[in-house]
Amino acid sequence: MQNTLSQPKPGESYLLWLIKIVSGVLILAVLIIHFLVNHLFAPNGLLSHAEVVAYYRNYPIVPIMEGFFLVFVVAHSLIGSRSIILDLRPSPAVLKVLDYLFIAVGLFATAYGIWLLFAVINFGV
Amino acid sequence: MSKLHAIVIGAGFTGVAIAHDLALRGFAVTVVERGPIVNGTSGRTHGLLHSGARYAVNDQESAIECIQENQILRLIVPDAIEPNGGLFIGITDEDMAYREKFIEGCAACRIPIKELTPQEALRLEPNLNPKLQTAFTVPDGTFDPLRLALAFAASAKSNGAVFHLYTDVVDLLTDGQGNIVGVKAWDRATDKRFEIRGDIVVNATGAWVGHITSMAGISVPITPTPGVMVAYDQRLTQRAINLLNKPGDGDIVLPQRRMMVVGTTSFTIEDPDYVPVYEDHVQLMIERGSNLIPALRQTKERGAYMATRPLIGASAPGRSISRTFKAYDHKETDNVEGLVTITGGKATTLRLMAEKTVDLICKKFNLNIPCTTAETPLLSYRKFYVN
Amino acid sequence: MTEEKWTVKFVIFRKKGDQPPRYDSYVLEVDPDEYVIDGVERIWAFHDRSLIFAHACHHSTCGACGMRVNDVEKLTCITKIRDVTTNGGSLKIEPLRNFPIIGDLVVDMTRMYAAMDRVHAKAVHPLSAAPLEGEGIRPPKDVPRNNGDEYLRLADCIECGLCISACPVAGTAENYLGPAVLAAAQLQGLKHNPDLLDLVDCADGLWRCHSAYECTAVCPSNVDPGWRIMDLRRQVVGERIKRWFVKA
Amino acid sequence: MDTPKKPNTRGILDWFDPRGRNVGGWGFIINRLSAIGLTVYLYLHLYMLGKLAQGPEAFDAFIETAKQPAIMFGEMLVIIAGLYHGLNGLRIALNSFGIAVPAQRQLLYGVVGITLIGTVVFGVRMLTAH
Repeated sequence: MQNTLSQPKPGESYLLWLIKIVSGVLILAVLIIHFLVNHLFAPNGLLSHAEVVAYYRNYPIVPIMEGFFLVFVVAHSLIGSRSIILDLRPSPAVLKVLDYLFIAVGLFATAYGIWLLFAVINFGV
Repeated sequence: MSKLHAIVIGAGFTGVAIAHDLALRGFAVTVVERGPIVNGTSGRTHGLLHSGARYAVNDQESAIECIQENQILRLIVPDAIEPNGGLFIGITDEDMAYREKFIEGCAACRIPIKELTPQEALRLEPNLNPKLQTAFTVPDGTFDPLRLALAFAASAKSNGAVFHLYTDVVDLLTDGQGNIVGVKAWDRATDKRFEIRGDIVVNATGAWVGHITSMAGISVPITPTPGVMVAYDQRLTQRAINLLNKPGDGDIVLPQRRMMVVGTTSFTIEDPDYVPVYEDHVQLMIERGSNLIPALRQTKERGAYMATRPLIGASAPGRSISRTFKAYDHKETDNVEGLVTITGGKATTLRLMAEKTVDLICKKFNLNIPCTTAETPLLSYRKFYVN
Repeated sequence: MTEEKWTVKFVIFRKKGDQPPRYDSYVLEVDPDEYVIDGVERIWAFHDRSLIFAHACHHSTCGACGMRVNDVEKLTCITKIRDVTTNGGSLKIEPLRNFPIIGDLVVDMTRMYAAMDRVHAKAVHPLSAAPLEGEGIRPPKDVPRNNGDEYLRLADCIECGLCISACPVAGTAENYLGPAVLAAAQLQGLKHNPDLLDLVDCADGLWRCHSAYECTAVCPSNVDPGWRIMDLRRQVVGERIKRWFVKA
Repeated sequence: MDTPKKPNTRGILDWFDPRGRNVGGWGFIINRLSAIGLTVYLYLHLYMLGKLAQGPEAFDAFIETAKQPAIMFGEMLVIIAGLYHGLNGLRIALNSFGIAVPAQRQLLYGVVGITLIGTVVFGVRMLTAH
């Protein structure tokens, strides 16, 4: 316990928080569209590999939407996880390591997801 | 020469003010208090910063002290005070019969008052009893008891005073000839016992002074005199409202934060350690309070509490500094060196009580150090905790 | 109040120095319309003089007597026994959480006072800054000023610490300013106090709040810290976005 | 007075202990639990979708295993968590811009209500689809 508080320390600001809120709202919007579209275009569900591939190829808007969805979800999950970790009062050094880890996970997940989208669209070509 | 060490027993209003004054005048100060700051009578005061008008007819010495201290406290501790003034309102013909004496008394005590017509008074305070016949403005105020005391304690602490809270004085230390050289203390937070030695012990325990002096075989004629106060959950006026009559039960209603507080009654007891809140007293408060402010009846009770005034018996021995409060040098009264007792008085005059007590102590040590508490603004109450 | 008498078991948290904590039970006969602090004070007066607890004004103006009563933060001087237990029931009394324990029911709230100081929270407000709407009094604008001066009144926040004890995050985020402090910052407004912006827009400030609204649920003094924190967020985001376009 | 330095806290347990908590506190507890659950699910999901790149055999075999009751129960949990977290997020977002804070409790009841309705709808669909 400190008698005098430390100076306001950076680490989380309105910007991260705003991104979290905005990405959250966008996820919700995309999810709603996703369910509507899924229901309209693929009424029987996407339960086989062939169906998924056909769906992605026939409606190019779908993989584009999925790509954005991925970015929003990854950003939201990482900022959210970071916020939970900040509640645990990590030391600045630990936070720094975690920040690099979060950035790495985010970049990797995004790259992997986009690669996967292309892999599905181009499957068997 | 090393500093003289004063041990102050009690961190009520008198104790903290004395600690502040002693520390300003260069004493090393240790305060020993069995509870937190102002847990006894002081914390449970009504919260009226008296203009003195209440005493202007029957007790002019008190009244003069009040108006002077009122003006000082407004300046030195503004962040514990609502300085919105007060009104004395006359409702019945009996109240009106008191009017002349009130005007004369306030003039004699130099308490600035102004008479208002009932219409003017109701315009200022729309919730007053509309049957009022006259009203006088007075420079009353409301204070927060804990923050008022903490401001003194914080200032004392910044000048080196040490506070042992939750620490009982279980006995006085003597030099073998009956003179007091310190206290035996029991820290109840850690359950540790220790001794503190000092050059002078100041017994500032208010209604409890007899408990301490009895440890030295001395009795002080104190009559613990509790009174009830009841808080209601709406703020209906901005000013303290007093009944224009001689002081009686339930004749002061004052605003505090979002509340109104009505007080008080008066009866005597033996042991002030625990006084129950009597139901009939609480009923009396709403009866009397709603005479001044009828809308009080539509409010909800928020809290009810008792505080025990330390009233000094009429045949008090020893040197009296004034009628309102007394400081005893037990060397003079009981031939016991090293112990000074201060009791009586009112919250509004806490600073003055400290000044007179520390004057007495300085005189004992042949010191000629003037009191500067009236000119010294107090630190924020938070500085008691935050260094 | 009535002549009614209840038998209530007070189960009190006890801790002295470095000793391990324990719970002591005391069975008291009480009037159900008494306040919880009255019972605690009677335990000290008649049963156990070693008990320590904080209290001062006994009518909710000082904020000293906050405790956890049956797991909920209460200002014990205005909490009637009737409202928190039953005849034959029990009352578990514990110190506030998220502050260091000095002993028994007493905690050290220095952390909060320091933070209140940091945002220079006012102890006394002009009436117009802390209005009393819906309070049975006419709005201040209808009332003439007091000889030309504005009326002052003691702030709503009594710095009792209940909100910080109830906050689910304050326990792990030790440097979080806390609800009372952010509420005090909101009350002053960023417009008039731009220096508060950096203080609240940081990892120890506004963004530690996750909207559990426990602070508002336990606040005994009409502060509504939950609402104030949300409003402060709005102010901060607005101010920051404004600064994208207008250099401060 | 020897002041101990450590605050009286139980750490992470304080996040999730619902005793004595009010409506908003429950909202927070479920929000945080669903956040952690959804995060774990998200990265598991991304990993599993990798099967799509491995071809029809791998993916279809995975879909077959996903039809086990235990997995379906898990999917149901994801839907509940997603619904709750999304709707409660909307509630907090609105509140955070100063909108409808005094109605936070009612909004939470609405969030829980819609989540329950959504759960029933999806549950029925899931059971009838297979």
